[in-house]
Amino acid sequence: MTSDAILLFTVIPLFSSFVALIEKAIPSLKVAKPASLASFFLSVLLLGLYGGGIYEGAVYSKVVGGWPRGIGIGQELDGIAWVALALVYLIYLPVLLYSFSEGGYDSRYYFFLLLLQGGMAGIVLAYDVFNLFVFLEITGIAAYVLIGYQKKDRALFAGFKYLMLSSLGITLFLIGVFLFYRDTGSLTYTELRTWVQEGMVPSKPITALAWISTPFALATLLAGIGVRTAFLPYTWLPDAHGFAPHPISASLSGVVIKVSFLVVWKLIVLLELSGARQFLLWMGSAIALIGVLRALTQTDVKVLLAWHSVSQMGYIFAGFGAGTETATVGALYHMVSHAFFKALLFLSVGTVILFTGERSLKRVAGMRRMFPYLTVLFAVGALSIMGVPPFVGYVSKSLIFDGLQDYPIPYWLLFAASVGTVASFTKLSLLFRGSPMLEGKSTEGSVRPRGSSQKGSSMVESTETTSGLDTHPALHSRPFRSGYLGMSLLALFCVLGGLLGTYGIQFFSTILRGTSIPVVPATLYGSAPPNGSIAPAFQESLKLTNMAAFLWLNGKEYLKTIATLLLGYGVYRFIVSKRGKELQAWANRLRISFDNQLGLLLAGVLLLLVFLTLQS
Amino acid sequence: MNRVFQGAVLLLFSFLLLASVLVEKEPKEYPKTYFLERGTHETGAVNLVTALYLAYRAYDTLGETIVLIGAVTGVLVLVGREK
Amino acid sequence: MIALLLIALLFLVSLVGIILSKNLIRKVMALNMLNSAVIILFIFFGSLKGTHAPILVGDETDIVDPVPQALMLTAIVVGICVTALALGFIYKLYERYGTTELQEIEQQVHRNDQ
Amino acid sequence: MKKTNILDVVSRKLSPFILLFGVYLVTFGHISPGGGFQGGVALASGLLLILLAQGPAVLKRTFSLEGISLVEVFGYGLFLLAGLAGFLWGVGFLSPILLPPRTIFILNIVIGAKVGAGITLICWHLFLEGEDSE
Repeated sequence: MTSDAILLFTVIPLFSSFVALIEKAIPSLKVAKPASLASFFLSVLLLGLYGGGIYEGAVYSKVVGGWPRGIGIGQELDGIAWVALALVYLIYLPVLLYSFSEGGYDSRYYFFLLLLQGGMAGIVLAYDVFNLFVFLEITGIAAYVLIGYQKKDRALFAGFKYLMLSSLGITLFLIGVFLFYRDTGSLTYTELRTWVQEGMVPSKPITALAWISTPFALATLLAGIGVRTAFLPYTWLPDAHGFAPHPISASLSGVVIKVSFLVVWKLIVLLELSGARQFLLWMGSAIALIGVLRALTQTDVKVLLAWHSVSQMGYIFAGFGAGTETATVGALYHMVSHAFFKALLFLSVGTVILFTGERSLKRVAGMRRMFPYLTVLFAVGALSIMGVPPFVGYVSKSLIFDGLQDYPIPYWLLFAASVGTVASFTKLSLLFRGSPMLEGKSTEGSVRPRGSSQKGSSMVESTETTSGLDTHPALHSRPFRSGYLGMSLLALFCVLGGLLGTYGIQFFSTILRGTSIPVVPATLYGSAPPNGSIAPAFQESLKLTNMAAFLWLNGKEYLKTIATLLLGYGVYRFIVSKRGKELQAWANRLRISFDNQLGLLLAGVLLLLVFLTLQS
Repeated sequence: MNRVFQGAVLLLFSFLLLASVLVEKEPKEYPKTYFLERGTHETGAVNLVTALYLAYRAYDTLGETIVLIGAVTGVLVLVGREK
Repeated sequence: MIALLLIALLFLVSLVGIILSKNLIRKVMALNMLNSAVIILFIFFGSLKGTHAPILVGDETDIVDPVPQALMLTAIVVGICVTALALGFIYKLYERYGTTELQEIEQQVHRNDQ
Repeated sequence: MKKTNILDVVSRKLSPFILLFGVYLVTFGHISPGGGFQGGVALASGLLLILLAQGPAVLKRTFSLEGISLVEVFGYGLFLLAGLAGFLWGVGFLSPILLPPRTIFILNIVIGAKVGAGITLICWHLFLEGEDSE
């Protein structure tokens, strides 16, 4: 497969977004929805075409426009980029199907959704620092607008805070690009690699502070992307993902934060920044626990899920930070599994909110009789996030825990986070298993919405106002077929990802060995294209001798899972008790003001700078 | 307490930022020699900056037009009146 | 040397404006200033490398480095778009909360959550 | 704000020349200083001068809101097609297929029209928003 076509990954969604815009300009042409579907199928076809080569460890690199390497913009598709693109499209389809059935979205929504996909594809393929800046901005613009799309006041405020934090981060990224360009005159990653190797070790006795510029540039570069992947100030994520429209919070939590982390991953492996790895290890395990503790105190179901996104990302950072093979494969695997079950959870809980108009656990519970199929979908997602064996969460979490054995403190922090996850999901499951209640009053024997109801029912936009159950307009007058189809797809991925765990591990480990590290030193113009060279971190083949035994016959893992479940249930009992409620009320008063979040961003950059300087 | 934290972080960050940014480094030989020799020949543009952002780095400009149209539609969505 | 001082001043003012100012509009303006400061920095260091504009009219070869100027065109438009969106958000927040002061909006949001 | 006829006279006489200068910047972008972006912004400033000085009614007579958003949408489409054309010719995405000076010239005009339309639309919508809420 030639490397000319890798640009199509970005161009297909962008071209379909142009087609969607035509519908905005000429409303009579209903082309937006077919265009977004066509973009999915074309991209998956392209993904398949490249799949074979990627599996053998081939790396496809190309300069846009056919110019020499150091002059034009380089693009590159390697193993990690392929996995990221696959993840983007596996989550894009359910989100798209859900948006079709939720209704109330016009062609501009599909324009921004396609912009989001194109931007993410561009981020992953970029091999040029400034091009990465442009595509980070495209994904950003699409995300800010989509968060505030339904113009609900909390979503607007969350979108604004995310916009400000992310733009400040991206401007810092631009400062990093400046420092890099000033020293080397080039913008490609290969040049970045040689520059870092010279810059990090202050060889010649230069003036006191001159050596700070390279670590500072790296800190700002990583910070710019770090804001987008929520490891610097993670504080914007709960509001942004909690109050965004349901398909958007699924898409943001599922994919957007992961794709930007894959770029951080690629840069850290490319530049061998062991300091940044340590930072991620410690920041990751701390975030995992903080995320869960904050989630336990939430009553708004979607904000609770958003805090869990923060904590699950902590697992991924810790797994990658540890750097051992099983932890790294576990981190990549957890990225995929978290995308599946978090998107499923957001969509299933979102459907309940859509139909009942209620978001708080205090006002809605026991929906299992009203939404039987939804309860099954939610159960699959909840069991996966809790790491219960047959599901995908168990596979990736056990890999991460196995890789973290020789890091005791992060190990136990993550274990505590798992216990907290179990507790808070037992609490969240009250939404389905508790005694039926809607908006405060109990509703025995309520009307059951039919999944696929009669044709021609009015597509009523469900409003946030609360009204009696039976008179609730939106409740049972909406066909929701494609939404349920999308969610069932995600549930299927969760189950298959778990059962076929051994093949998944084998697949990801071969993919990771194909990561492109240009071992050949690059001159400015004629640098050799990075062939299928092997990442130094995975020189020898992965030594997971018998993966099946490790996964399914591993007594220690089962013991650990049972212990987590029991402890989790204990914590749940405490949370639901009277003292637990006082604690929740007190904890909810802890709020980080927006100015402090901006301060946290700069403090995060400084912390990253300290880790980077300690490394050399 | 908040202001003290923000002020301290701000001060330290600005100090490091200015220390690393405002260092007077001797300018090395940059790709401009390439553009000098072959810029006009390959793209036909005398104005090298236009040659750069429309031929050599046209992908950035494509990305930038997407940002612009995204922002315009975004402002339309957020602020525009429903017709 | 004076140029470096002025750029440093621009950086300081914009960073202080972003974090310490209370009004949302002032924060957005400060973010725009920070963006402009980085752009000016880029072009200033590009101009150290030559004297003439990068337009090859005569047989002039001592030209300024054209790459930063091409990059900064994109960065300027990105800055405009982000500011336009931020002002759109602020307009909607003003319409809903009646103020652009950050503290008041956060208090109203906190009260609504109870 | 009180409308003085100085404003009317100046804006009516000045804006055509600003538009002309913008067109010059766009079309001669690859020869003289200027180019798509600067030309587009000059075009936008010409239009906005009329919008602010005379009000949207006058501007609507010559440039309709829908027309400008059509220009922008198809400007974006044209740029994508220019890129795809390179790909279809087998030369690779966004690589020039015509003789050297032509591709830059066409791309310049597309960018100029698009940036001009884009910035006018942003300011026009923000202006209209103020107009309605008074």
